[in-house]
Amino acid sequence: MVMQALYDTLKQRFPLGELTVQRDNLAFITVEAVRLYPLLRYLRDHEGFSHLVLLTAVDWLEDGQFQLTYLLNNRAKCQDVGLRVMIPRDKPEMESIHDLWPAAATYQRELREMFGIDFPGSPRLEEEFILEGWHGIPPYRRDFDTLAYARETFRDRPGRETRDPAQHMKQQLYGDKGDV
Amino acid sequence: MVSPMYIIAAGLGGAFLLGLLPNKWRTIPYAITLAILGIMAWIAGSWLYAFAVQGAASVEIFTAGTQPPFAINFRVGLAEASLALLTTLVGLHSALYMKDTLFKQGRQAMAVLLIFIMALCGVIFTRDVFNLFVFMELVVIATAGLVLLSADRRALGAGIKYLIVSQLVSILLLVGIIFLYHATGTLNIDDMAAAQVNLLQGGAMAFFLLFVAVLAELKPFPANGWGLDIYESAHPAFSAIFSTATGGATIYAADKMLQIGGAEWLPAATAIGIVTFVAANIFALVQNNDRRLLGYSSVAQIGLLLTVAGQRDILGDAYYYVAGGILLAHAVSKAGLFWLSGLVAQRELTDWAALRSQPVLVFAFATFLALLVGLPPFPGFYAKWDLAHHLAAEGRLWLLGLILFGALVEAAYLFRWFGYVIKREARENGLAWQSVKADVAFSAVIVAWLLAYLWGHLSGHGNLLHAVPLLFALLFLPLDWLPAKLKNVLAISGLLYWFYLNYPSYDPLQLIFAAVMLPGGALILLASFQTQKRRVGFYPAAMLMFAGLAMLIVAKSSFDFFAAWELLTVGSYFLILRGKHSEPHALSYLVFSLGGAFLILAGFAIAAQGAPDFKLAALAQVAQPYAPWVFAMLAIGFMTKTAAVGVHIWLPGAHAEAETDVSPMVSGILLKAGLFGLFMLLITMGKQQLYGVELTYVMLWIGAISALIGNLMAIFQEDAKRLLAYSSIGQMGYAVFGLALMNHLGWLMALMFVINHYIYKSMLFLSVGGIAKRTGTRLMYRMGGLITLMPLSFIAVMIGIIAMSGVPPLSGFGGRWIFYNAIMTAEYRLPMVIVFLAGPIAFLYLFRLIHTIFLGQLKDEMRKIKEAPFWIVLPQMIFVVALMVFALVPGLALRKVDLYMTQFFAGNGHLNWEGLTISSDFGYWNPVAIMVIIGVIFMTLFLWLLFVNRKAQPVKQFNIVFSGERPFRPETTHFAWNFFAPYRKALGFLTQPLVTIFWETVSELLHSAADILRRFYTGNGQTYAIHLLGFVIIVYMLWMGGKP
Amino acid sequence: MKEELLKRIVKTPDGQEIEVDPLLDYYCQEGPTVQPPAYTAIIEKLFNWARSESLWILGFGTGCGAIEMRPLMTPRFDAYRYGIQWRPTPRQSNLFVISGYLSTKTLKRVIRSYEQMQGPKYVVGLGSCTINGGMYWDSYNTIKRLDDYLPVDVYIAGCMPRPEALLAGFEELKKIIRAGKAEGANLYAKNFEWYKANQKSVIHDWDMPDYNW
Amino acid sequence: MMEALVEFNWMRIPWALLTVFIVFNYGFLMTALIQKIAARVGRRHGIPIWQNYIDLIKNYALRTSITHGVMFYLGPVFRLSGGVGLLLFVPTIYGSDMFSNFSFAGDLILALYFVFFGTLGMALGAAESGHPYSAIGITRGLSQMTAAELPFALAVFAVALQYQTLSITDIVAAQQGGVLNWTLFTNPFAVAAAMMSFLGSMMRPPFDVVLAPQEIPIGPPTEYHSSFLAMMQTNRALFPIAKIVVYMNLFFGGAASWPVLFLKVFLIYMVSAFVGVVFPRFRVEQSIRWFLIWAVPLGILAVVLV
Amino acid sequence: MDWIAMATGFILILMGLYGALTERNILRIIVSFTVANTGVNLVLVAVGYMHGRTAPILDKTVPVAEAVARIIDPVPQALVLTAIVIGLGVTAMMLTYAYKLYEEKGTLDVSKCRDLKW
Repeated sequence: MVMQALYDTLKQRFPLGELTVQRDNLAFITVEAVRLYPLLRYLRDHEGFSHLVLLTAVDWLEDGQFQLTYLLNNRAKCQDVGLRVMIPRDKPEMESIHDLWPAAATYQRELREMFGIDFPGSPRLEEEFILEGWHGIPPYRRDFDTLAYARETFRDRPGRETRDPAQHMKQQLYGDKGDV
Repeated sequence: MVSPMYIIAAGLGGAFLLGLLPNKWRTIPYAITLAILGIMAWIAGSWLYAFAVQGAASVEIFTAGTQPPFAINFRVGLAEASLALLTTLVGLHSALYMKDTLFKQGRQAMAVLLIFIMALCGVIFTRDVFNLFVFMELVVIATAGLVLLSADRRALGAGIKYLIVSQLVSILLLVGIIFLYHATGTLNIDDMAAAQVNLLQGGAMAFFLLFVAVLAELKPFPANGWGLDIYESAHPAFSAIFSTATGGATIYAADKMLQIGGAEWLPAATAIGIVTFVAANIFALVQNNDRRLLGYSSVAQIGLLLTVAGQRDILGDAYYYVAGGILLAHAVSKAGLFWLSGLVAQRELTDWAALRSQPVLVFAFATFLALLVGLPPFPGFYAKWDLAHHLAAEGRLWLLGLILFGALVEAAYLFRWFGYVIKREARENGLAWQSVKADVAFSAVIVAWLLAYLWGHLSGHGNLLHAVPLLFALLFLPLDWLPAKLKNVLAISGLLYWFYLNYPSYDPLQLIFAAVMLPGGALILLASFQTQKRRVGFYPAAMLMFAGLAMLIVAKSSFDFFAAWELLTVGSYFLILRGKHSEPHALSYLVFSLGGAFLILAGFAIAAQGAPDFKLAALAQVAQPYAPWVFAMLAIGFMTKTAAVGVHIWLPGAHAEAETDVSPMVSGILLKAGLFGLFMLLITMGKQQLYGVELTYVMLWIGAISALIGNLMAIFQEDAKRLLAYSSIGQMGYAVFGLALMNHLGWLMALMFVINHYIYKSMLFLSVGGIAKRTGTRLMYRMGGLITLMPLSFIAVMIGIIAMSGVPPLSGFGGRWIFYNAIMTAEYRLPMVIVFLAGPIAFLYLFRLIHTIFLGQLKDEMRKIKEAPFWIVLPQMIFVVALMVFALVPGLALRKVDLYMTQFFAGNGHLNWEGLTISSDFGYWNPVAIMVIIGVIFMTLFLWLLFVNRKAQPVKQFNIVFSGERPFRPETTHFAWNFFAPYRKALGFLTQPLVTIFWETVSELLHSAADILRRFYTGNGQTYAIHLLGFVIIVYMLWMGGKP
Repeated sequence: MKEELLKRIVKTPDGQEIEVDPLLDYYCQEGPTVQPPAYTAIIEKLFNWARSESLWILGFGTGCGAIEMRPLMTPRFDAYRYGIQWRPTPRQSNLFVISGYLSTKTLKRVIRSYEQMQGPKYVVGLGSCTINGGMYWDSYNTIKRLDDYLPVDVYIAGCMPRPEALLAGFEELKKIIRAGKAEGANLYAKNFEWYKANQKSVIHDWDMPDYNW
Repeated sequence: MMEALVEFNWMRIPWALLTVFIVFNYGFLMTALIQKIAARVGRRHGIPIWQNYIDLIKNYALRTSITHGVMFYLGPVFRLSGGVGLLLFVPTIYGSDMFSNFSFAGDLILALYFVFFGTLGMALGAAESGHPYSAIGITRGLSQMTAAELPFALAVFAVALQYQTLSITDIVAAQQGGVLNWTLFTNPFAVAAAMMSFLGSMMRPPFDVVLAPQEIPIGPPTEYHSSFLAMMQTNRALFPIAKIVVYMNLFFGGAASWPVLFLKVFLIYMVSAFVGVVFPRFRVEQSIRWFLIWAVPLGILAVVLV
Repeated sequence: MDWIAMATGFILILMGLYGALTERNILRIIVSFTVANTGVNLVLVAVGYMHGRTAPILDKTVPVAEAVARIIDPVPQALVLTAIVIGLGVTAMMLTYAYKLYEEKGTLDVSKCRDLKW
């Protein structure tokens, strides 16, 4: 109910998308990309969501979209609200929020490296973050085939067997009686 | 012999003659003017010759052929003739100088000039008060006329202010004269003096009016705004006359007035004089305009003369010597400076940097400043010496203190100005060169040196210009055109020869100091071979310093000692000033040194108690109430030179900013002068108590705290030379501490520090200087990894720091060993805590020095630099050898002096030098054995390690383990900046610059006070008139209060 | 190439312009050489015994196995009694325990640290990940076979092996050393090109000299 | 010079070597023993008692080594010369001409200042490696030393004043004739101050921020390895004992025979071991303050009361 | 009578001084000083005056022999003459200055000549 109230308050000021209430104190709101920045600022300055918990992305390959999730936390009221923004996959670019939370720059560097999402203006965006000397498509994109990449980059040791873990454990624990 | 009356007559006649000439003529009137002035000067000169050389008695000239009181009489004696000669000569030179202006203004101006000079001579000669009034009014009118010669239109305003005030003065004068006449029935000065005006009905009041009016003409503080305006705006040649001739004549008039007033009025003159002297000097601190500054200085000097005039009761025969010395020094220097100011196009003090384009002018400027400040060998020096002695003998200590304080302030602003000349950027066309003007100015230089000789001749202390070392130093002035290398050879041979010559006459103590100062200096001078070109100004300054040192060591009397002290101070000031950014530091060095020197002067003066020739040995017999004070003053003076804590703030800048080969001289050698002084002091005076506090005990604390603070400050420096400079403070602290222990071994330790500190500090300053030369920086964090590029410098530094840290087997250990033995018998134990703490702190800065420069990471831009120049490295290598030898056989240097010093401590506590072992009452020490044992162990292990690692792979600077990473750049890998950050956290509070803040506050207060108080000169003529009235009233209240 | 490793022109204090090539000027260029054993067999035997009884492990935890090393210092396992101790700097260590999965990024640091150790030096691969990639067999960023990149003396299998397994592995290593067969450093020197080729095939931004002394 | 050579008792050299040999072995065993004791406090088994020898052989057995330059060699050489020199400049066994070694070369002051020889040399050598951690370690070490040396210097001064001599032999002689004659009892303040200083000079907790393996991988010797390290290891066995011998001679009555020496050295060493296992590490400025606040006043008291 | 002259003289001096110190106009200042000078001269004469004596002119009425007893002191009168001459010179000089200042600055206000100060 609390989150609904927050949603209603916000709704009066900003055009918002759908609300998903996860828990009493955790909800996700979908917003358009252009609304995000003022909404974040409002939440930070007026609603007490002073802490950026995380900024992450999901690759909706089939929809041709990246979903960015900005998770904010209100320490005083112990509430979290996540803002979801969908951006097109073919033009992965988003407004930087490093001036609202300096820490956001680090998340943005990571997203840029792992998903290839650009945040123009964010500091040190061009620098390598986790990967060193990575060429090719960003590894967290779902169209990147990590298995193929591993096969062609690293040599397998001959003799490796692969078992289905569930079957294997059954076999280990119950032996032949496993089927009973 | 032509009657002196003809001086007056020639002036008057000449002026009339000029009036008759056609208006358009220029050359002939000018020629006539010069001729008349020449005749006047010649007459005055011939009389002076008669009085001074032939010993003629002074002559009385009676106008109208009758005796006073029925006629006016003139008197011409030695003083009058000299003043007249001064006046006329200044007039003549100024006329030459003003040729252009006089040509433009025509014959009237020349006539006024003649009248002016004539009137001044009249003021000097006349013995009649009313006649004095007449001549003074003539002076006023002529002054007002001549002020108009200036190209500066503001002079008009100055002139009208002057006239307004003069009117007031003349009213006072006339009323005073008539009542004095009424009281005494005569106008003749001598008769009035005989009549004792103070005793007569209304006489005192009448005299007061007359006296105060004459004084007002002297521009006393505060009634002197008008005079300053004239100085600022008038033609410099006129200002030269106005300052010197008018000043001289008027002070002489005041002197005559004092003869009337008698002894009762001397304190008034003294008070007015000293207030003027101090106040004018303080006000001058904040002046930026050169001529106004000279004006303030003139006012101050006349104030000083008035003070001296107030001391005629105690000066006795020396009165004319002292007053004359000060007056002539003032006159010649001020005339010279005003004349020089005409050569400088702009009026800011900094614009005088233009003088640099002509080194001769710089020499002239330096001469004038030295003359004005009263540095040896100029007359002011002798005069100040005598004056101080008389004042001290009569117990006028407050006065002495104020005079010295004023003189210090004066020296501060004058030498700040000199710093501008040497260091500031010269503007384009800053020099309005005219050879005739320069010639005139230079004639003053010649006169200055002649006077220096004359006053030396008359002094009764021996003529400083007969001292061979000083002459040798001065010899480098004319030789300055020679190439530097040649001069260097000459300088080195001079030092060595002088040492060789005097070697037999030194006692062992002197020998150690002499060896450090003379051959030691020669050794450092080897580094000077490295300079190319001519190096103008270096050698006179350096040799002046060495001359002072050479004379200091052998000085027998307090005068010789003090003269040598001043010489070495001045020489080293010029040396230090040569550094690139040393201007403020050289100034603070000079101010502190002169302050210290003045304390020494005062100390000697009090100690002498009027004795004309005071032997240093006689310090031992100074009577009781004075002895501790003398001790304190001398000790503080000497400790200013050793940069003891409290008066140390000049040292870091001065030593760090000096040139590469100058830093070792001023650090390795010059500091020892202070120690020598302390030795001399302690040998003669021993322990003294002041208010129950043992002064050597205070020194003990000062030494210990200096050692701590110096070392502590050193570890936080980023600048290598500053680090070494602070380290010198610490090392000198040790030496002072050793001396203050007042036992045999303490003194021996101080001597050990003298030798050690000379060797390693010179060596370190040279290597750091060489490195700074190659790397273009003195900031240590910008260096690093130079060991392979500059191996010889590295060896020197390494040996130097091992020695300095006191680790066996090098010579620093000897110092520590003696230190421990010395404190075993010390009476006081608490100061040791501080010294014990200071000792290990030295490790910190020494390690920092060698690490951040030579070890660690080599920087990009330093990859190709070469070893320091040969001539800088050579003395370092010699020092390394010397250090080794001294470490092995300290007895070479110390044995004799150890024996020599037994006489001061009843044979207690000396060392036993038998065999190779040196033993004291408490312990023993065998330097050779230590060296051999350590050497053997060291070499064995080293060879073993070399053998084991014979296949070791040499790697480069980034081949270090870096937690799996690699270094980014050498700059970020070199750990050097803020090296001892944790130490700052722990003990940084001890390095609060309290002393610096204190002295800065003092200086700031003086400057602010001057800046606020000078607003009192509003520039309004009527305000000035009110100042004058106020002055009259204040003097009246103070001296006439209660009397009719 | 990283910017700080590019050649650059700098101005010396006396105004010359010189070129600085950081890789050449700041790093030693020599490669590793095969180091022969001591002259006499008996001394070599003594040395091998000493080496085996004094295993100094580089304190460098690469993966989750690092956590298995800590118990070795505790009273329960007390590895010190076997002459095993941890050193914080590769210069003084002679045993490198690759404790678990090794990402290519860490591999670079591991190679550097390994090369900075002084021979003879030993490598122990800890856990399945070092053997064949383990659960990271399909990771784009984790190597599969450690011995492609470094000469490994002993593998300790498991995910994760317990401290006892480590101790057993060390005992195994000691045997190998005493037998004089732990010549990983020489192997590395001998097959230097092969190792380098392998290393460079996975480390795309090679920003160091070929051999890090 | 020549007479000195002739007079010199050449037998001193083998005796000196013997002293070094004995102390070296004792040092190796004792440090191992103390590590073992510390391990037992933590209920561990601890290292084998001969582990130090193995490590030493291992370090010499390393086949490769690198060098950063001449000073890199000199570091360990200075360090070990400092240790050996200190040992030889101090009379080891009281009353024994054999084991008074080279103490004829100088007195207490020589020993006092020779302690710094190794420190300074090591600092130079370590700094040559160009490793910032080395330099940081050295700055910490030197900073801490300035404060730690102060109470010791005061204590030495007090003791020298007490016995009116700077000769170590004489000081030991004055303490003979019963335990109560030891400086420990005749001048307890001095001994207390000196022992506090001793803690600071032993590189053990709480004063081991110099090495601080977690943040500046073991500080000065970061780059040292193989035979360089072996030499420093040797010094780590010799030097503390040499230093303790000085303490023993000054404060604990000296030793008239080797067993007594072994015992006293062990006990004195244990003081720092005891403190070390109990306390965590001080930062540099904390340890400086600690010495100035706790140890220095004791030293001053000692100096004033003597 | 002489005290009246003396008092008048001093009053004139004070008036003159007051004027000189309070007036702004240079011409008025000059006039004030002239007044003060007159006062001074009056004082001079008054000091020299003695009761019942005649002017110090040696003619038939005052024979030389009796002169000392009959005439007043001639010196102050001589002084006054000189003082007047000098006063004239100074006044002339001041007027010249006033003229030049007016030329230069276009004003006679003395408080405007303050470009030199401090």
